[in-house]
Amino acid sequence: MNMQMTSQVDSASDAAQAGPVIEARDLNLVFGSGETSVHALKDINLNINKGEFVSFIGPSGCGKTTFLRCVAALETPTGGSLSVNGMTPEQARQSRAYGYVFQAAGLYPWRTIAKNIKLPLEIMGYSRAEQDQRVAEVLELVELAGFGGKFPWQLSGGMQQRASIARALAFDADLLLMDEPFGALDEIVRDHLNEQLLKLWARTNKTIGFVTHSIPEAVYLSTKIVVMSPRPGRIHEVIESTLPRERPLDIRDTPEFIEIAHRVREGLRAGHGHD
Amino acid sequence: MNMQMTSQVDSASDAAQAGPVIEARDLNLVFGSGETSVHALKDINLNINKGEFVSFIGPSGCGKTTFLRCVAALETPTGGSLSVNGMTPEQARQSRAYGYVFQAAGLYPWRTIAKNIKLPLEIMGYSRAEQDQRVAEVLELVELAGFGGKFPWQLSGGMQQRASIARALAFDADLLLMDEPFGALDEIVRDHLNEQLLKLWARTNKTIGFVTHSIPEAVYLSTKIVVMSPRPGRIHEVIESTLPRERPLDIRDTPEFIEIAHRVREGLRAGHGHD
Amino acid sequence: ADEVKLQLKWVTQAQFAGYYVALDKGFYGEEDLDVTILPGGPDIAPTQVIAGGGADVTVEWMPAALAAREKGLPLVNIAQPFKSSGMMLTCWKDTGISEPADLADRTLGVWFFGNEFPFMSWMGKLGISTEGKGPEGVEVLKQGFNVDPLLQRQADCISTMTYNEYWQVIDAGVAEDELVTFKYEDQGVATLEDGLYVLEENLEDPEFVGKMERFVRASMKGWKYAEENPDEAADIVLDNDASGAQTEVHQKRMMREVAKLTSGSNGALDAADYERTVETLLTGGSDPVITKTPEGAWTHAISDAALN
Amino acid sequence: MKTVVAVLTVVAAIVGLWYLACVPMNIKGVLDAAERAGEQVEPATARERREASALGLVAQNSFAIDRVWSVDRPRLPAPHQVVVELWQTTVMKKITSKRSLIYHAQVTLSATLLGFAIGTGLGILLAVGIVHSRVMDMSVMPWAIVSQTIPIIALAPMIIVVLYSIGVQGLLPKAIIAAYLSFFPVVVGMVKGLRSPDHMQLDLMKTYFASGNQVFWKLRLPSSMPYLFTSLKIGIAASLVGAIVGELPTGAVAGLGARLLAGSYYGQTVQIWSALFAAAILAALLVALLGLIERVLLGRMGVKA
Amino acid sequence: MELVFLAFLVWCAGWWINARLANGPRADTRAVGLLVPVIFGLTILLVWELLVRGLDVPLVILPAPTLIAVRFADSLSILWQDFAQTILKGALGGYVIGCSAAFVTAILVDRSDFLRRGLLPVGNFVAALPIVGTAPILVMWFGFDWHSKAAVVVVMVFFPMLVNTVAGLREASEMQRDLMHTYAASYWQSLLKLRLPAALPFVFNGLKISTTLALVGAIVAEFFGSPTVGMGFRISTSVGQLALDMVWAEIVVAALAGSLFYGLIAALEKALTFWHPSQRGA
Ligand SMILES: Nc1ncnc2c1ncn2[C@@H]1O[C@H](COP(=O)(O)OP(=O)(O)OP(=O)(O)O)[C@@H](O)[C@H]1O
Ligand SMILES: Nc1ncnc2c1ncn2[C@@H]1O[C@H](COP(=O)(O)OP(=O)(O)OP(=O)(O)O)[C@@H](O)[C@H]1O
Ligand SMILES: Cc1ncc(C[n+]2csc(CCO)c2C)c(N)n1
Ligand SMILES: [Mg+2]
Ligand SMILES: [Mg+2]
Repeated sequence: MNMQMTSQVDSASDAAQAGPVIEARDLNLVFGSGETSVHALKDINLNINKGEFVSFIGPSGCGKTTFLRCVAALETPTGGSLSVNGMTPEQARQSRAYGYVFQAAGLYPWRTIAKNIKLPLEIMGYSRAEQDQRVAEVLELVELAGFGGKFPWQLSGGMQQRASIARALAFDADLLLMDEPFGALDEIVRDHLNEQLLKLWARTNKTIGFVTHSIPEAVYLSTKIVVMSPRPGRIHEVIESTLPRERPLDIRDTPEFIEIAHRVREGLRAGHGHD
Repeated sequence: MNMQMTSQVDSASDAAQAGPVIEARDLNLVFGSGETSVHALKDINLNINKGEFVSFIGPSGCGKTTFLRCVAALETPTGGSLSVNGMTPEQARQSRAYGYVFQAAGLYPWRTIAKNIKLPLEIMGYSRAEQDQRVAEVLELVELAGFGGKFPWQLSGGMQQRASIARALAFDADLLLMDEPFGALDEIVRDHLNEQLLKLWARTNKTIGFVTHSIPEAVYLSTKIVVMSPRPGRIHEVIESTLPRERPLDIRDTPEFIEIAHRVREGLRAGHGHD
Repeated sequence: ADEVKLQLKWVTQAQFAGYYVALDKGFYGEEDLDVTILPGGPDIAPTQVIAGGGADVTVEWMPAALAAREKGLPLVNIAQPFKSSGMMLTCWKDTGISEPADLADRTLGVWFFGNEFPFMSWMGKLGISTEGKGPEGVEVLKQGFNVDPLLQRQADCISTMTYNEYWQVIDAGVAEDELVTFKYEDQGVATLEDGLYVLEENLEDPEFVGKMERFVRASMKGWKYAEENPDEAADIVLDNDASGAQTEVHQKRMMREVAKLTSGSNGALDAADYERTVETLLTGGSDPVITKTPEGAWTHAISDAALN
Repeated sequence: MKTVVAVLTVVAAIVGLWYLACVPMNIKGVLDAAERAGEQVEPATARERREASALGLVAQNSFAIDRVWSVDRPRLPAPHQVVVELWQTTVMKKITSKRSLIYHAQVTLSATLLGFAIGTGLGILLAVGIVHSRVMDMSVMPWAIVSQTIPIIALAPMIIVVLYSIGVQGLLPKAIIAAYLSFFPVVVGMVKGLRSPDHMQLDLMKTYFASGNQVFWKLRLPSSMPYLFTSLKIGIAASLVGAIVGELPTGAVAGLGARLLAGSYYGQTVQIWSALFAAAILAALLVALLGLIERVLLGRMGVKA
Repeated sequence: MELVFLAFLVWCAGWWINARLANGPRADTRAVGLLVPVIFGLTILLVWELLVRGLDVPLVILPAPTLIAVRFADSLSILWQDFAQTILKGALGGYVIGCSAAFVTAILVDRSDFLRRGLLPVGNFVAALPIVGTAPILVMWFGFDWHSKAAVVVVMVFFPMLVNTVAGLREASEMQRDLMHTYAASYWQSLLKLRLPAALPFVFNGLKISTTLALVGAIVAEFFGSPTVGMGFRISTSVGQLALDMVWAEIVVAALAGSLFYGLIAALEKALTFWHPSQRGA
């Protein structure tokens, strides 16, 4: 995907050349105060470099979502430092440096698929012609060409989720933040979307932050797996994947894959008790 | 679990000795008519014997739920024959021959856990004393002893799901139908519940029909895996598990497990395109 | 005791003092009657109540009663405690109105709900159309419950009763010489007000007739007592007012004004007054209130028996 | 707490605006009175003032401004006048006095509550019928909507007369009008509530082979409670309006409606306003009471409010 | 007495036909959906007619439907004038002013959490002011013509509309708002593209409630003073003249106009919120 970038995004990606895309130093975030306060993120140190695919995995409440939201400037850390493309997260947000994909597709039911994808483009002030062109391109990319005129509720869950990814891709952010994007889908559709996401990532060389609950999914997709543990939310372990970048689906039956999955599972188990 | 049975259920289980618990012959079900009709089940032939743990897996819309609902007499087949414990499904329903567990826990928020479990007992007219005794027993069984007085929303998702299983166990049906009971839970909680479900099955010798989207879950739990394919909904393949009945969690890293999982995945892929 | 239900035309006030006095002083009890007085109010049509059997006898104005009779509800006047009419039109003097002819091209407030008939007849007689403003017509407003339209100068004139609304205008701080009034009596278009009416069919029942004889006798005793003791009568009215809205000053003044209207009557309907009322209503311009001379709309049988 | 501060601020703002509004609203009356008292006003006659704009009059006669808040029969009474009247007709009067607003409120309240009980009962019955019978659903529901487009106040006198004619008098006629206004929100809310259990919950009951009665008592009714309370709150306010409306054609003898009417009849604006506020306060109290019952009941049922 | 018995028979027959239709195979078609309430309405009319005749109910208490129909047909021009005065001027005028004012206020209020907290309880309080008290005051302020009726309607519809719109503007989910935030969308962009569309179902709820309120408000306000035209005027005057057939003819007009008005808004809702689950289900 080789679309033209707005000048803002240009400067953002220049900055990325200089250092890591995401850099967290002693990041802390405490919700509330007093008795009922929740230490959602504690002393997080993490670098994510350009072109990496980083998965966050961990039990419910360990702060995966919170970390991603900090990066997106939807949450303000209470301590430490966090930079995105060398800027503060807030600056990065205002320069529209990232696309964010939520767990549920969250398409607007009153807009068609095409109009949903156009939404960020309208807001960012792209011209009509460019809007149409980009919509066509990303619909192609997520294999939804021909469905632009449908309403979200006329599509299956998997197709909706692909549309929501297309929406995040439509403007050229180099960073893609995805919070359990496939959580609501069944395994087979999920496999397929995983495959497509990998291809997309290979083609566009985007940096991706990806939250998931599924060990196979994390292992299959990532170059780096961040295993987190709850109460307080910490990074338990960072596992670098030894798998090649080229990954057919049945790589999942290889011993290497199983070995990494095993390590992730062990990490998860060590990090928490159940419930 | 060795509870006393009502006379109705007694006769039902007598019948079970004679033949398979569930027996489907050329079962067909078409929803609607004309242009918009959906062939949800086509020529299903299947025997499930007493004490088996049968998983149904397949892409969305392949008729897994529909089949389970036919067994439960919540749906009426349009062709072929189906018997449950040697009776028609409707008779089986009226003799309360099975417990049904839905995807979401579906506990009533205005009843405590104990009262939720009592619900079927009240409806079936058990005595107060017996109700209390059974509630205590099944709470123990699903490791929720002590939580009877809590309201559902005071419990975690996993605990809620266990309570809903307890509810289906409270009256002594020999057949348990479960439609994606763990679909909404995260992987680690799910692992744990899978383990417990297996133990429970081993102890009570119930027959279980289980719908899932997860290949590892199906392989880990089942003695028999029914792979289905959609449009029209058919049985693509029935895979008998060679795993022993005793299954620790890390059986999932054994080559035998992986081999079966691979076969299931292949079956799924062969059976359908995506979406 | 025999039960009698009396439906009033309006809320509890000195306008109906005679009945409350008769009740309070035990005049009804002396006649072995158990009388229930049902106050009226806006949107309560006494004719409709009596038609529905909710009351045995009702206080009503004759135009409304005759109109109802023509509509097929045979009401009969059995007594007429009010001799003269208290209706008038009250206008701001500074609008330049000084005689009826000046009313043309003005905005006038009128009571409806069956009380519009005298006004319509009067306008008919004057040859003034009520269809809208113009050299030959007036704009008519359906006046609400109070005298605000005049005070707020939304209307040049409004309908008032000598005993009630007129004094409310005065109480609002307006001086009498700021106003011009036209009494219907003076304009020769007076119609009979506040008579007692019953259903014709009931008069065939001797027992009912007997009851009514006693009722009229006691009521008139009440009226005459009220005329002689206006302050006491007003106090009795105040005691019976459940809304607690009436004031002593206003009711005492009202009682004195009402006494002026009732003093001329011993309770029997004066046939001449009746003829004049019918005459007025029949000649009411293009759209008269009644179209033919009514038959049997009154009887002396009861008042004669009661009062002699 | 935050809410209290916010509400107080808004109320303060409204009261401020209200005081301001009194100036143009009442200036003409004040000037008329001043003229009658022989003072020099500009323009000099009521006739001329009638055409003048209120703000212009204020500018020309600034000496009279402070009188607009103490007019006897104001077009718009000042807030403190209403408060004083409320105080004097509630706290300062014996409850049994006919001049006590509490006495009148209690008269209205009894009709309101009776009507509310009838309306709610009827509404629930209708809703149960509608949910259980397709015929009821298809034939009654559209007419229930139409019934609300009929101006009940127009019908009220006739209803009262018809009831009179069959010998029903006293509280009941008013209550019936109150019931007419309150049944509709209850029907709508209750139908929604009884239909709120999803397919899964109904199917669960089927797998238990539960009878229709059991489904109703154990599933539909409990699920409908939150909906019921929402509509009860609307219903009781409607019921109060109905009771007040019903008081007009029943001879307007007592009750807040009678107070409103009498106030209007005698041009006692302050009395109208205080009766009006008494009615709104009564409504607020009733709604708050229902809210309390809801919290306790649903809390005991375990449903988070 | 036979007529009363006949009325009972008609009732049973009507119910039986409807039961057949509603539980029959075509129950879900549009035609049956319309037919069943119509049959129900006709049954009621017939029963009414038969009872009134059978029991000799006086005309001045309750006229028979046929009489009302005759009166209706004979008085079309008066009914039309009244309709124009009360509905077209009073009700519609007040409805448009009240609803749009409430809508704009809601958008302003929504910007400030503080205002919303403060205004809504006060709004609910004001909405509880009974119309019989406000109407005379507004007639005093705004005169006898339709302006005061419109003012009554404004007062009646303002708060239901405000409360609904404010609730609707909060309807957009946290996630949808966050999405707008990640786009660094401006206030107006997120209002126009997210919160207003999401609020539409609530807005329409308010609009629908307001239709009946507007009608009833305009008619009732005329009881407290009016020119000599208008539905409320005609109703109260006709009661006084015992012309009950005219009263009912006006009520028929009110019911027709109300149902039409409601139906219009409901149709508009269907067209604009077709995407909402409540509309899709139907
Ligand atoms: N706005 C908030 N206010 C207070 N506490 C919060 C808030 N958001 C999250 N938390 C708490 O912070 C902790 C981390 O939450 P977070 O949503 O990041 O977890 P997660 O890892 O995404 O979990 P899940 O897998 O369930 O999505 C949790 O304990 C949560 O309850
Ligand atoms: N009540 C119904 N009316 C019409 N079609 C139906 C109905 N229920 C199910 N279907 C259709 O029947 C087919 C099978 O549905 P079913 O729910 O059994 O699938 P499933 O395998 O359980 O899918 P999922 O994994 O999504 O739960 C689907 O195409 C579905 O759309
Ligand atoms: C709506 C309404 N209708 C009629 C009258 C007239 N009215 C009937 S009896 C009576 C005597 C009271 O002083 C009066 C004036 C009114 N005032 N308000
Ligand atoms: Mg999360
Ligand atoms: Mg399913």
